[in-house]
Amino acid sequence: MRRWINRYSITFGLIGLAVLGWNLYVAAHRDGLLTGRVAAADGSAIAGATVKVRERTMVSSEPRAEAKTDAQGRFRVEGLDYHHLLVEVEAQGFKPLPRQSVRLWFRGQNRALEAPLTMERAG
Amino acid sequence: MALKRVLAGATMALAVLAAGPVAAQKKISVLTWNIPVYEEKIKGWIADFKQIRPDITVEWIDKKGPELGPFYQTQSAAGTPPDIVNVQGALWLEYAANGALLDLGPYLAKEREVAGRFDPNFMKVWQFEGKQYLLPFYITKTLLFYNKEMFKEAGLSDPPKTFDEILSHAAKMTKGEKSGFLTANFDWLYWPLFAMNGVQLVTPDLKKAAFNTPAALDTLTKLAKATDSGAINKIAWTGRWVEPNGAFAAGTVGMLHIHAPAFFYVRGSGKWVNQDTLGVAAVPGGWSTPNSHALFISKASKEPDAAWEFLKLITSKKWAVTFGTTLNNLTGNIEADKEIMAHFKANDPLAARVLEVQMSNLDKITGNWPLARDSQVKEAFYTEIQNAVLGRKTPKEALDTAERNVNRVLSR
Amino acid sequence: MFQLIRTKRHRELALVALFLVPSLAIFTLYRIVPLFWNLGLSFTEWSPFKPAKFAGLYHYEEMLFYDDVFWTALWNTVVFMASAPIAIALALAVAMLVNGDIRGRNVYRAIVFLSYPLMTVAVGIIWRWLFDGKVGLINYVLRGLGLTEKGISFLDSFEWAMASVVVAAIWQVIGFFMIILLTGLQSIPRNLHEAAAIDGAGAWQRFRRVTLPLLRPSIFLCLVIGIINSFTSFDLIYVMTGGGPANATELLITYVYRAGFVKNQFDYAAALTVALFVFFLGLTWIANRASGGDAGAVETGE
Amino acid sequence: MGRHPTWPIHLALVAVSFVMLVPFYWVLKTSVTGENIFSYPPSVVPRDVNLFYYVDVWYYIPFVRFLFNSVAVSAIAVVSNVVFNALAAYALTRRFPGRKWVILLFLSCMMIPFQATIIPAYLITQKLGLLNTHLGLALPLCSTIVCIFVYKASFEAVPRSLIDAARIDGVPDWQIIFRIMLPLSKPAIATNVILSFIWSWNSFLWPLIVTRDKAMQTLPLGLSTFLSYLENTTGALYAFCVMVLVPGIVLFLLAQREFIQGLTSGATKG
Repeated sequence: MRRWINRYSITFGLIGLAVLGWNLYVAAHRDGLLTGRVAAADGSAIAGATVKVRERTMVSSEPRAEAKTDAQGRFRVEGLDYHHLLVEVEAQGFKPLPRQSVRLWFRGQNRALEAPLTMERAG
Repeated sequence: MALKRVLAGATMALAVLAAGPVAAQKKISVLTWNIPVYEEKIKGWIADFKQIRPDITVEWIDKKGPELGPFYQTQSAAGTPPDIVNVQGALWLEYAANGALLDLGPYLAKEREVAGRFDPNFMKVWQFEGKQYLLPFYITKTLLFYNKEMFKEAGLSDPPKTFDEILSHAAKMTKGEKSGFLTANFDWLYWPLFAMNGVQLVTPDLKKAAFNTPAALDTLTKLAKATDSGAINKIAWTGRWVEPNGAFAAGTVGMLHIHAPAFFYVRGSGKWVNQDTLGVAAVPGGWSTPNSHALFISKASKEPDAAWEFLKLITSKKWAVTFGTTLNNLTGNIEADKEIMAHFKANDPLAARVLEVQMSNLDKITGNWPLARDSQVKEAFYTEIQNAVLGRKTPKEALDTAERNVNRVLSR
Repeated sequence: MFQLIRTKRHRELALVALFLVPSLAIFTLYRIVPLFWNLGLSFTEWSPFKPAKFAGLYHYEEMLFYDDVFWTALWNTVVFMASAPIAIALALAVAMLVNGDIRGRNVYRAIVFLSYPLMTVAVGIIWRWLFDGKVGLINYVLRGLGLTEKGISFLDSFEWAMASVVVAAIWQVIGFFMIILLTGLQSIPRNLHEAAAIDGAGAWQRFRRVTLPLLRPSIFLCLVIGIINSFTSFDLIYVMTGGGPANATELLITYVYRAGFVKNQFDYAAALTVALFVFFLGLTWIANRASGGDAGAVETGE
Repeated sequence: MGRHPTWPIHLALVAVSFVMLVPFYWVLKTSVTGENIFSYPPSVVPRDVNLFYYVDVWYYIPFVRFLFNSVAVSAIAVVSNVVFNALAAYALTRRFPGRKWVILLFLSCMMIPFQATIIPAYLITQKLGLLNTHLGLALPLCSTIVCIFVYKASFEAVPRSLIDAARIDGVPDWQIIFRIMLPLSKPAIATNVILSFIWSWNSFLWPLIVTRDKAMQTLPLGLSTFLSYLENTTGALYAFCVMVLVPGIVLFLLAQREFIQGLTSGATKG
């Protein structure tokens, strides 16, 4: 048995384990879920804002999904099978939010945006 | 023991060896020129084509510019060229002269509607010995971009009207790291600089060189002097694509003479580029060299009719508009170009301005002589021009050598 | 008895032939047949689309009298191959340093060798940016030291382009040369050094009289690999300068590719290949003659 | 050797190591910051580090498929190199008529650069029906002339008495090679493995011409995706370089002792 434990088997064994662990994690967290909250500068929720999600490819970006925020300003989008998202928000009486880049570790990773997307009131 | 481990690894690899391509049923292949980003829409082509000809499977291959030539050459030598190929500039001339391309004349004659789709000025660009070999895919030609801020700094306002004004404007803007003028130098893109001085490359019968004239000598001497003084950035003569665009995007070059797609590269990496800082104009005299992309069908194609169907589909109004609005280009399809211009006027006025200038002076297209050995004439001519402008030969000596070499290629 | 010997002799000959077949087959298929194919092609006017037409010496005439890029490429190839001795000298210096019994010498040896298993295309990209005129690291250091005020765009200048490509090629091959020379150094018996030291030979005499002669086979192996490397540096030049600026870094090998694939002239590229082959054959014959016939590891004598 | 102070040697070696390691650091730094190549001055310390360019590379090209193709081609090339070169070298140590001509043939083949014979080589591969296959990609690299002569030198160094004894015992020739000759010339094997691995792992032009569809491409060809002029893909380009360099370096660090020890335990004697 000792003969088989050497640098090669240890290294490739560890790599194999890491890959296995990673795939398990991926399988468990891959519904393409994106959730977050849209708020005004003073923190109050903005209901009915339209949140547009685009997929950023190597050279261009394609519109992929849209959602409206609920009464508490929260939105939820599903089925996003992409690894680099661009999020835009438009709401009545507010300046449109410039594109925010959301980077994921793998396609379809579930992501809850911690910081609320704050929008300034239109002038 | 090292040997045993290596042997074990290899036998495993050999076992899993992919078998040669299995003989698929009827198939056509499409080779495109460096548009990997367009993959989604190309899948749309294939899906639409499935409805028309469900019996044909379509293989899509995309190659970068420098790799497409070699790939097509080797595939043709092996007798399996791709059926439909998208080429740029004058690369097709050699293939047409050697009889590798299918004459689209009969197909166009049969279907007037398809023939009527395209802008005749551009269709002319792809005729050789009276036969129509290609259809336009997307059209570009050269024009002049200029940095309005550098113009203001040098006390200039509107773009140059004559050749001398190009050089005087450039001289005014040259100091320190900044230089005044840059041009692309591949595929005859620099030729308008000579055309505006009345220089002809070859005699109308394409048999003899006709450029060794006092006008050409004067132009070349002025270009050499301007390059020596730094007014023309040396990259104009040694760079290819990334270098000139990179320098202009860095905001250190006053004017850039190149074809329209450069606009999207420059805007991509040039933070300073917006509607009031980037000027777009035609070159003095409105001269321009086309560097358009077009599509041909290989004569050795086993499914010419299916290939023609696919070609019609790609150049249809629906797909032409999609292409134009996605990759920001005009397509030579008259109806589609109207819609694309409208789209850009609404969403991207600066891009609309670029495309507008590109559609002007269609009667002043130059730099695209139907020469059977275009790439050899190009090499023979440009190598000497480069020597002259970089001060390695006197302009007279360069023009004489160029004339000798060009005549040798033409007389072959 | 005679019958037995003859069949045994025949059996051995058959075996020898059998052992040679795989290698010979590969070289015939991928080197010899293509060379003769090119030789034939260089006398015709050919394109992949139509049958060839006899053209006599047209291509050779064009190459020798009309095409000065050919002579530039030939000169550049000689200059590039001259970099092999420089690489060997540097590698020998590092090998001598590493050969001393100092702590951590295995670490140093690994670091220097790390550059060899790299993909030439990746090395080309790294060095293309290090040499960049505006943002490259080398210019950043030069400006820091105040040597230049405006960055030198190495890969665009006629003087520096070839030197930059040579530096990148040396950087990649120095690790492997060091290993070969290290094996040569360590195979020199200790007592030879002691004997020379006792005779009062200083470090330099010991190097010249003991180390260098015994290292000749390793040095010759490095030279051969250096020459072959000037073929494989096609990728390095293709990525770094593309033969530019204005053919300043065009080697014969990159010019053959450009003539064949960029200028669509396979017949002219074939003539260039023949010229390339004759040039290298002559070079090896001279090298063989110069090193007294026993060309180190590559012996031809009985 | 202890008498001489060792610090000058260390100083020189640290300088050499610095020159060798700076490019690696530079690539690694750029692959995590994706600095725009037009930004100046180049920052030595990486700013806003993120590993997402590696994610981009993973999805922009089928990295695992390319890695598998490269490994398969290199494996075939290395194994056939070791076997074919040993057989040919052994044959060259035997006496037979025309031996000198075969050696001259091999030497002259060394002078024909493979890149210069692409079209005929491609046509031959096509006639063999090996286009777009791993074997087709590896075949031209399956034997290397330099390695044949490296083997020949080390085979000739094996004491003749050993071979004669084996032959008297009736040991067949091919067993002599693999049982006696090869185990005694480990350095030749190590050199052969390194050279054939690196030349097959690095080959760029041949796969470019022979592979037709993306699924058969090798790692170097993946690079051209990132040399696109449409967008500034510097971060992804350097992340790709790192991902391409790592397998070669890991392999070398793991097998370093075998490589070096193999090479030093019996040099390539003249």
